[in-house]
Amino acid sequence: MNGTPIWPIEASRYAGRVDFLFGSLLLISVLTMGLVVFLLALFATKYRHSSKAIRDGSTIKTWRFEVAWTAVTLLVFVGLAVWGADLYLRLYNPPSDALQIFVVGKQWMWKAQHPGGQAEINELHVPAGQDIRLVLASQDVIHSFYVPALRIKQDVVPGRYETMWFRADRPGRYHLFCAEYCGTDHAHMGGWVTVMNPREYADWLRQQGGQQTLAMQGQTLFRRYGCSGCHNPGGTVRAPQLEGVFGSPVPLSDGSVVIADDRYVRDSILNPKGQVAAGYAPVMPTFAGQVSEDDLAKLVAYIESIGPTKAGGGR
Amino acid sequence: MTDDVLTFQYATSDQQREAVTLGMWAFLATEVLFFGALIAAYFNYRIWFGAEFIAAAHMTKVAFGTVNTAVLLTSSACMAMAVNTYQAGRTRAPVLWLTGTALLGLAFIAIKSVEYYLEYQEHLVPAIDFDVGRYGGVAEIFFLFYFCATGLHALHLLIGISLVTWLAIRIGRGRIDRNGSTTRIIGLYWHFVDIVWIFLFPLIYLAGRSG
Amino acid sequence: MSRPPNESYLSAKIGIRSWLLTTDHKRIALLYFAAITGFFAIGGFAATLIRYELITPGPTLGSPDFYNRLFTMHGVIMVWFFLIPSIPATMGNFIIPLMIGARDLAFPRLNLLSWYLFVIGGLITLTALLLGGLDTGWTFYEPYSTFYATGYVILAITGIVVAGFSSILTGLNFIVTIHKLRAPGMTWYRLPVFVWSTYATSLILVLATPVLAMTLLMLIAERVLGVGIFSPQLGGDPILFQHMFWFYSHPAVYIMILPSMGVISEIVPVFARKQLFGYTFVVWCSIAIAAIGFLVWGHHMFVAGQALYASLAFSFLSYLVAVPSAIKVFNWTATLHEGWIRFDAPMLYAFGFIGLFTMGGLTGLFLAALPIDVHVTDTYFVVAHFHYIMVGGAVMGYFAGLHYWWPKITGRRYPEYWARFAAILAFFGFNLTFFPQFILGYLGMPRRYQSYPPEFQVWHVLSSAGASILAVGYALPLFYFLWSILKGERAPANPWQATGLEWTSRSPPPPNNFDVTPTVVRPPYQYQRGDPCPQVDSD
Amino acid sequence: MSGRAVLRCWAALMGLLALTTGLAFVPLGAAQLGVSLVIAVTKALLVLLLFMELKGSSGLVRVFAAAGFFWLLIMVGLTSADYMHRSDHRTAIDQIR
Repeated sequence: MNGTPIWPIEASRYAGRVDFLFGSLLLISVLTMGLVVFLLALFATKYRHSSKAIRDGSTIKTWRFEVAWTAVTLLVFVGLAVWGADLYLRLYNPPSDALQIFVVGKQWMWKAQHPGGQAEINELHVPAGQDIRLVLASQDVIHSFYVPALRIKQDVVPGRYETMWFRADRPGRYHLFCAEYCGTDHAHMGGWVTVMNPREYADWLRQQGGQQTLAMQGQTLFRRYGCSGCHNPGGTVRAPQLEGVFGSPVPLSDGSVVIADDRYVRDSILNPKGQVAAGYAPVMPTFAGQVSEDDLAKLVAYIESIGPTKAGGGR
Repeated sequence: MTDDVLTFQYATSDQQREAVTLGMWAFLATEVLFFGALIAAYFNYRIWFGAEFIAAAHMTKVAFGTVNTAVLLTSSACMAMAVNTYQAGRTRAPVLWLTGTALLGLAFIAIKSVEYYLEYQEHLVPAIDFDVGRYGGVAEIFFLFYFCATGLHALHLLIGISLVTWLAIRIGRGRIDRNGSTTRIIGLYWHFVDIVWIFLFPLIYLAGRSG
Repeated sequence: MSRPPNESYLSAKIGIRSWLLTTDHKRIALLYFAAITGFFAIGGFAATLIRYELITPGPTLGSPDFYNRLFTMHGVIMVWFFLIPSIPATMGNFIIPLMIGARDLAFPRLNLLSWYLFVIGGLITLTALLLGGLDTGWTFYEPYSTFYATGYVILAITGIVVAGFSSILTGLNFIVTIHKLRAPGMTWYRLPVFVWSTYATSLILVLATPVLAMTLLMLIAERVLGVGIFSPQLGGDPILFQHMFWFYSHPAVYIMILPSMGVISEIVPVFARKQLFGYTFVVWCSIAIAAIGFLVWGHHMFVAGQALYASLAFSFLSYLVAVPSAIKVFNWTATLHEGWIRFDAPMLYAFGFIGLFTMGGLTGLFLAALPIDVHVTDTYFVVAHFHYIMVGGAVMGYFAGLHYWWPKITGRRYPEYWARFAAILAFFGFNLTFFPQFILGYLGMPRRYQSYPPEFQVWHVLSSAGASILAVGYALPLFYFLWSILKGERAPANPWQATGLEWTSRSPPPPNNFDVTPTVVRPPYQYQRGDPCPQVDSD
Repeated sequence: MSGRAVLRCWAALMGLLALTTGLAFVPLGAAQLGVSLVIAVTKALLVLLLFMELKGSSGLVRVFAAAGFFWLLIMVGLTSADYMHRSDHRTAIDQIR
């Protein structure tokens, strides 16, 4: 990390594509800027007050030339915009079998929880060459998970899950920053993302100690918070059974249908009256303020683990 | 409002009257956007929350709202009559119509305060003692919007009432220049406050009535 | 009227009351000059402290909290109390009535009320800053600014809302004046471009500022009542605050740049002794910028959690808004063709403006491309982009206009060579300050960071060095303008051989601007082989 | 505007008020908001054109009157573009499988 870098490191193929787009935009902008500066300098010297240049108005500049020039520059830049939008859509289509890591941002630190139960502060160890899907939550204000080497950033808005995915290809240690102003130690809320080849990653997981997986911790919480009291068969209150629900469509009492994803599970825990399942009374009490973001991540992991078993889900 | 003796920067009195009218309409455009920001927030939350937001709107008192709208529309009609009769050269008639407008405005404020008091008893006033457990967080947001919008509207109405009363007194004493634009300007302001209520009424009271 | 022949608006009435209760648009412009120079000094001082702090990776000046309050002060003062009122309130107030041949604005007393609102708002925010300031950043993002920030947020925001009403009333005053008080013969296509761009700016002032006032009032209500309309405690949506804040704040950056474009469109034809190329294009581009400027605010929120569909729509619209600016740059350059160019100080500032504004505009196109914005938003790339537009564009335009109309406002000449030296110094100081920040931005250095990874230090040191040069470049005019008021030689009515109406009356102009209301006979910027033919036939 | 015109306009406004309150209790489902807004816009137009004498005034004044409402539409329109398509609650975890 010594010396003064001019260009950021490319830790993933996506980063390379963004740099390629940035390079072409830079080239076209330098050409346009060059044209403007050249014309300014040319006219400034040729037609300065004391010069004897011919000024007979022979080269009349019609507005057609102006419209043509503007249209060309607009088309070029809109072409770049469409190319950019295509790259951007890629960010919004998370592959299905990505390794899912829950990241919670709270004032001035990041806490990551791996599916195997390992947790780390201001650090994130990920295997190289594999799709990683981060489920981000904030416990207080808006933060922003930013890894310059991967060219990705996602604001984490408190009150809902934000998802983000990437595939780091080059092993190494890259900066992690918080990019949205969040208070006094906003500058210290960062750390390192360590990309390791899969073998080293497996060793690192074992070194962290194999406590219970996230799903198992979620199961213990499922009982401790009393969810099993209603949601298990033979419960005291008529409540929807949660087996096989995760990821499939759920009809709601107001007639609409929603996919039971991590956001829906989280909202149902914190704001149960928001979207009641069809055929059930809105009697579930709100757990807002009692369940912390870390426990929420475990409960969601548990409900996902009892969801329909995905073909080849390498969980 | 300037008494319309010709101030030095205007060449003719028509030029001055048009300038004052344009100035007033530009000011009303800023007021439309001032209230509009609140209404835009309402719309977006209504799209985003959907059913829960409408359920909260169910708890408003539609009877009070309808009566209040009728009162305000009538006061607008009185104001229009006042402006017409004044421009027709009469003096007693506009004063009577203006007092009618002011009284109807006060009636609106009275009905509104009764409604606020009832809502206070039902613990619907956010930040004081809103019963979040019973109604839920989204209902508190709806009522926060309700009190901000109707409170701001009531404040504008109070300003309108004082302007109308001041105008009625001045016309009674014959101190208003006959072909000036003071009366017309106050009329425009009053009608604008009425239009704000015309839009607030369906958004607040009629949402989710049909169950 | 029995008045001494060469009596000017300065000597007409004497004494403090004549200034504090004046309704003369020229005196109110000078009152605004005084207030704005004060705020520019405060904001500039905060900027030098920030640049001094960032020389070393670790904390230098104090705790991170102090740094957070510093950049918030820099942002709030510069945006609301210098850039937004800078040209419309000072030169707009002074020159518009002169340019359209009117005796004063449509509502003179409203104009004085605007100044008082501006000063009261400024003092309220200043007391908040002196008592301890606030650490929310000038964007007051939810829920930090309502439930977590510890500074004087409510006091500062009240000051901004009060100053907001001042800009609404100023905009309203200009719109009615330009519609109703034009001299006979002054049709819309004979209006100078500065009048058109101030008209476009007033449209934005009138239509955008009320939304800011309401948004900030809701923020105050939240913080006072402790109940969140936007905050997630009750299920609200912090992104709705961002929508309503940027609905004002993006058009606000066009409030800052449009008047400068008007000033440059005035200066380039005068010093090139040639008609402005494509007058109708330039004029309607100002109105287009004001209109399309309202459709693009979403490009501030690409990573904020906005819907994918909205981000795509805002990205495309942001490319459309760049077209009118590109047309304007093309027309300024084309005006120079076959001209008789003189390089006085205003023209040097104009050249600086065109160069720096083009760079600012082009980097804006980078930020409108979605994946690049995902990488560089909230980094120093964005900081460099908006400083190129605001400092390279708006402040350069402000100084250009200041030098151009100085003889008309004060009746004195400024020292020409000192002014040219200051212009060139400011240009190079500016580039050395902000170009390294583009490189820092793409490297991933986030903004609002007091301490940063050591490998970024070289670029920060370069930037801070540039900032010291820029500070000297901006301090110089303060001195030689003061010198010019006291000892500068007298300036004639039309020192630059320009064609506008304001150059037909004396400098400094009489209290009623014109002894007899002029009748306009031809459009502005008419030159025959370099000799001006003014809009009014001198009988 | 003569006294009779004011009376007729007042009667129309009262009629529209009764209509909109009445319709609110009729279960129209999704169109509920649309219908109440259309009636509100007609009432506002009545007040604008007749009581505020926009009908008789110059084009410029009408443009000024329309500008405020048009900009409000821009704001509501573009912000709702975000809220209508923000699929918080309906994101399928495997949208594109």
